[in-house]
Amino acid sequence: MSLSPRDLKQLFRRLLLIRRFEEEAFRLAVAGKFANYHGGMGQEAIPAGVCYGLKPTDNTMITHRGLGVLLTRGVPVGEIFAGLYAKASCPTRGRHPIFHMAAPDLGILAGTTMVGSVIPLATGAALAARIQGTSDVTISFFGDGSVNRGDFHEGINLGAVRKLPIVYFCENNFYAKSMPLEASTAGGSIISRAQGYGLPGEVVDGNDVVAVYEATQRAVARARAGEGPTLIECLTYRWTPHSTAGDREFARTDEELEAWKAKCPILRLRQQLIEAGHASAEELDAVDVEIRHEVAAGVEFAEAAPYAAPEVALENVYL
Amino acid sequence: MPARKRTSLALSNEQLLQLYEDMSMLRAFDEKISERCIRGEIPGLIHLGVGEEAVAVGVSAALQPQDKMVSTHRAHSHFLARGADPKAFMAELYGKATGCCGGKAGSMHLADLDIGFLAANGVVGGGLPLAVGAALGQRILGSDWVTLCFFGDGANNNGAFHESLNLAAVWDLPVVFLCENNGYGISQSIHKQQRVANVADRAPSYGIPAEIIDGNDVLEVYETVRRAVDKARAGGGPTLIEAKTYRTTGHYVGDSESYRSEEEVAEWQTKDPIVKFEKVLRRKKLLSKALKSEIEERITALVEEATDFAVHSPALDPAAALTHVYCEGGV
Amino acid sequence: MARMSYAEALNEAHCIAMRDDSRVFTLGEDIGEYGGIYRVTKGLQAEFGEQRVLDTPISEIAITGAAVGAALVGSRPILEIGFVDFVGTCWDQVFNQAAKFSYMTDGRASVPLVIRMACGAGLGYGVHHSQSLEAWFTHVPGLKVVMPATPADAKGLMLAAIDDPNPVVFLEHKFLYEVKDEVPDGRYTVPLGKARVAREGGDVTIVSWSGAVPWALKAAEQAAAEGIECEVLDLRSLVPLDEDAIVASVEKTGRLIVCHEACTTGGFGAEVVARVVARAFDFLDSEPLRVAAPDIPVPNSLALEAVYLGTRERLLEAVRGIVS
Amino acid sequence: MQHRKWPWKTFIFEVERMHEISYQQAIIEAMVEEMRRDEAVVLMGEDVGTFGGLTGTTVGIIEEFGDGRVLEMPISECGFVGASVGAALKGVRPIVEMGLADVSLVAMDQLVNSAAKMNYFHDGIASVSAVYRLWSGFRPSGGAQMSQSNEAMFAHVPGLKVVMPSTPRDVKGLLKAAIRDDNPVIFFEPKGCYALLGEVPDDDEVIPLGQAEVKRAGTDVSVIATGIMVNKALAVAESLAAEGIDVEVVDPRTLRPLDSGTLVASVCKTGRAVLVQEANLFCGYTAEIAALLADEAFDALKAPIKRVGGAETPVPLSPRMEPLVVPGEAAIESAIRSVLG
Repeated sequence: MSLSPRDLKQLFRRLLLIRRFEEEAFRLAVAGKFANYHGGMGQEAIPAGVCYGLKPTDNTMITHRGLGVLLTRGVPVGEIFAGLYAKASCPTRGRHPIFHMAAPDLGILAGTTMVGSVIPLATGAALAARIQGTSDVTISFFGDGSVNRGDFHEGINLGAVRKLPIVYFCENNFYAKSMPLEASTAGGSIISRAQGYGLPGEVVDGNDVVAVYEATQRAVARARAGEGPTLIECLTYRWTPHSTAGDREFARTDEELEAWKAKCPILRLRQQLIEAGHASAEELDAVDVEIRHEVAAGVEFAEAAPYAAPEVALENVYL
Repeated sequence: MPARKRTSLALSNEQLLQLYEDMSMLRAFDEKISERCIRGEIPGLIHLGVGEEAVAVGVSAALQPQDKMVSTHRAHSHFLARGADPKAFMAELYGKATGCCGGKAGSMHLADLDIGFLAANGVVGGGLPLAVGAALGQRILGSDWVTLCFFGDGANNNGAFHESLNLAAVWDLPVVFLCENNGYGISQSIHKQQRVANVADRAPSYGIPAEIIDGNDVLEVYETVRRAVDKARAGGGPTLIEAKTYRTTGHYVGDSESYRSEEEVAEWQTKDPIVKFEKVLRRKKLLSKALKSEIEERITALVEEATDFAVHSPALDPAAALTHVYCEGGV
Repeated sequence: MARMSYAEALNEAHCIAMRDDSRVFTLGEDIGEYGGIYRVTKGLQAEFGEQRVLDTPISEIAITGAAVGAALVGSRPILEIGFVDFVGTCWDQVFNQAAKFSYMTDGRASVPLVIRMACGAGLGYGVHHSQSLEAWFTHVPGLKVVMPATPADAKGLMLAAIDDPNPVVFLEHKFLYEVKDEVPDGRYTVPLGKARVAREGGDVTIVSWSGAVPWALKAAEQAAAEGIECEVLDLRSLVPLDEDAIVASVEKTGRLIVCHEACTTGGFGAEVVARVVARAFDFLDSEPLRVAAPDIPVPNSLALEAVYLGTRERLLEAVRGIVS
Repeated sequence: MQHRKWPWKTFIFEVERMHEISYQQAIIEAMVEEMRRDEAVVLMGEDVGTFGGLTGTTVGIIEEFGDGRVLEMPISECGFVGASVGAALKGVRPIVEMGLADVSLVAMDQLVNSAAKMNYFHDGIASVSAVYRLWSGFRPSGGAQMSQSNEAMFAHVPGLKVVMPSTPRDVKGLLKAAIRDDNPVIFFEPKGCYALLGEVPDDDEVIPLGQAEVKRAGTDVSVIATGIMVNKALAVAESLAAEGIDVEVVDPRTLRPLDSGTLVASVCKTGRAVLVQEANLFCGYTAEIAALLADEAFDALKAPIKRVGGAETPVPLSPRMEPLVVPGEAAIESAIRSVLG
């Protein structure tokens, strides 16, 4: 389970891919290239760390801020940009937001936008694994904004009472749009709610990709062994506003943002790799150059891609 | 029997006897209703509270006239214990115009705003958000009532439970959540519906203090609820109280009860709240045989009078069905 | 009179109501300092404080039920649920609780509550932020449904809705929030159940509401250039429905087109057509038409969303067709 | 299922072997047969195990298929409807017993924003093959929160199919079709129909969705009715036949997708239409049928389209109020007479 130098370099590459993608997506959204973008910059360690080591048959269900999961599980960056541009050459063909995309062969389940409604859906995928007797595990991603929804309560209780093979992953970035955690979440702690369902819970530094990876592997092993779900709360912070649709930043302070930027997951892993002698600065910079080209190529692909023909809107309402 | 003002925690002998009489009255009504329901005189789906009388009476004794109460589909005992007019109550079950809701509501939608009984509910968990709203209304309107919210163990896995406790706690609202844990949601025992043993185990998730009490001990119910209500009125925020109790009759009149054993029912019948409290009163030399039979006569008369009133109330004018869909007033 | 946007007119209505009556308060997600998704509650928290302008957690069941409970005990809440698409999460509290208290207590209890939601497509917000679901609410006895199309009506109808002792579903079209127009000063109310003739005409009656009213007016202008005079009716409120105004207009023109943004099948347009056919059958010179969205979820990309919103273009064709 | 004993050889013509059962038994037969036929089919809901479900419609199923395929759920409709959609995405074919149609609205978001739109999201790759069974409509003294028929709301949602069978044969055939359909189907079982008896074929009859049926042919007026109202319309048709009024009764059976062709053809033949539903009229499902007929059969109409439905009120408890709130045969008869002029 422990990570070799090769694994750490692979993780570094994936963190960087997500970061450069997020930077570019945010820039394009602010430039008005597409309607609205919920940036995940600063939270890269979670998609990278959680999905590293998952089998393709394991399922993930994401929310509006989880494009990093799509990238790290193998969806080409060009297709994701095409999705943001709502172009034809991507799995959603411009019919619905790219974070709703589905790729059964990659284990990517289409979710819903309703904050928290994804949790019963993911629980259902885990229920299917139990019914069909497979050893697949499901990861349900959601934010701190959804922990007060009825769906959170009912979904996790159902997973717990039937000991389903699922890991409930809360990305706690302390703000649901404008609501700070303590103003919305009674008891002041998300993880303390795990005991209400009889589940083990763990708080993890969401900016330490190795810690995220190890916590996930423990929970996935528990789930695969039939011991039921785990609730993992990752403490992290988003560096960009809630979304680019004119959300004014007032609740969050610059000092708070700078403090979290100092804990950047990429800089942290970079130092670890260099200090342990697994890689040189030049080598890592070369990876960065490679990644930038890959992302730029993705944007070009999306810019050039055609819009879907209008009739596409009428297709597949029913099968 | 209007709700009386309670000051000190300790109860006078007269108040203790009143608790006993109230519980006996609730039992008598439920038995009469069951009989008339089986005879087909009372229409609809009826959920009785036989065995859970101590919770209703203990709670009502701890409330003040201005306080509010929200109930569930098993509302008869809460409604009567809170001080509803028995005649209007029975007439409502009979679907008569003289019913407290004009014959339109029936067993699961009883309501009487004059005694602060806001609503029963046909939807599991449907009442929890309403109670939070009533407590919120108290703060907005600057008054001093506390809201008492009944719910069953079946509701504690429902989204409404989670959202309501979270909201009440994060806003520090004057509401007391009273769970009547009778161990079953229709046929499924609580252990098949959740992994934690007690409803109260979930209170820490919301930073709400919780207590587990014997729902069949009317004094324990009264004292615990009284403390929680006084704390809420003083701005101390919500409390969750889990009263372990048991319904010794079916989920509804006509329930096959195939989901539980006779032994289990018999065992709980030995913990009958009325019999238990009778022993307490006997030890205190408060309840002589004569007084007991006097109480029983009074209750029988009350039940008969209420039932006769309902039976002989004039038939309902069907046209009333088309009234009050909307309130008058407004532009 | 003052020139202001639809959102500002709604904001002003809130201020007037909350200043006049201490029982009025508002709650919703991100409505405090953030001012609400469309800034309708901007500045209210600064003036009325956190106890009357409440930011809530994301728990639609609890906040809707709380609004109903608060209304039951005598306060007058205005609840903002960001998008009508979210109402499914708290549908029981609207459908089974709020709408039925007056009836179930035989008039002894009332729920003076306004539930505000943004509806409508056109901004590329996709499947879960662009729907129009008024036909759900209009089917529920006990609810009133209001959908203003202009800033002046928005203010007047909001003040009327707040005064109303019944639960009122107040649907605001996203595209209209920035529309500016003249709005009378001070307190005034527009009565619920009174339609507005937005444009006189003798050849064709176009019934519409909310975001579809501008489409109808534009189509009427284009048709006028071709010698066809359309009468455009803005219903303003769907329940209570100003049936007499519709029938009177159809009796004059003999032709009816109902235009709405929501999907055609099961849309509110069906009820309008059904009532006109029942009451004004003999006046109809040709079959009544419904011009509305195809039966699809709202696609995300603006290019495809144009198919969902194709009603705009097809309306003029329908007018030409019904006249020939 | 006992077979009929024919006194003489049956080689003369192929006899459709039939047996008489109730609407409710037909539902049980459909579910059991489909669970035997396809491993992927499971049954989910509250109390669906040994208790046999709210209405006794799942009695005996867990005994045959075990708790691996009969899944008892806690009282959390959002939770298990969402879970049924998630499981369906992975190939499970859940039959979800929602119980009361009124209470199923607690899960409205999962039904409308998850189940209905997953096909659209997945663009044909994955589908939600789930059936949501709702016990709907009036029952004596059901009261305001247990007697509603809310098919109109679901019929407005692209991506959902909506079915409301009126006879034992239809409910079995249509439930089998719904279980085999790859789309989410909202399956209304009117309480009033549960006790109806009727002939049901022994063989594996599947009635395709989207097909209306003319229950009684006629020439003077077309009565289009749904659910329990079909029975009442047929009774009125019989009584009017004596007066020489020839009433055609058409049952859409599937509300979405609607078989508008059959309906329009009938009204074009008779020129008169009466539409009957159990729910309250305003914005009810018959408004959609009326608007459709006004558009596509306008020239054939000899009289305004008349609609019959429930009163614009919540359903009151008291039995005495029923005649005013619940549409009955008298209302259908007067509607027929009014369109006949």
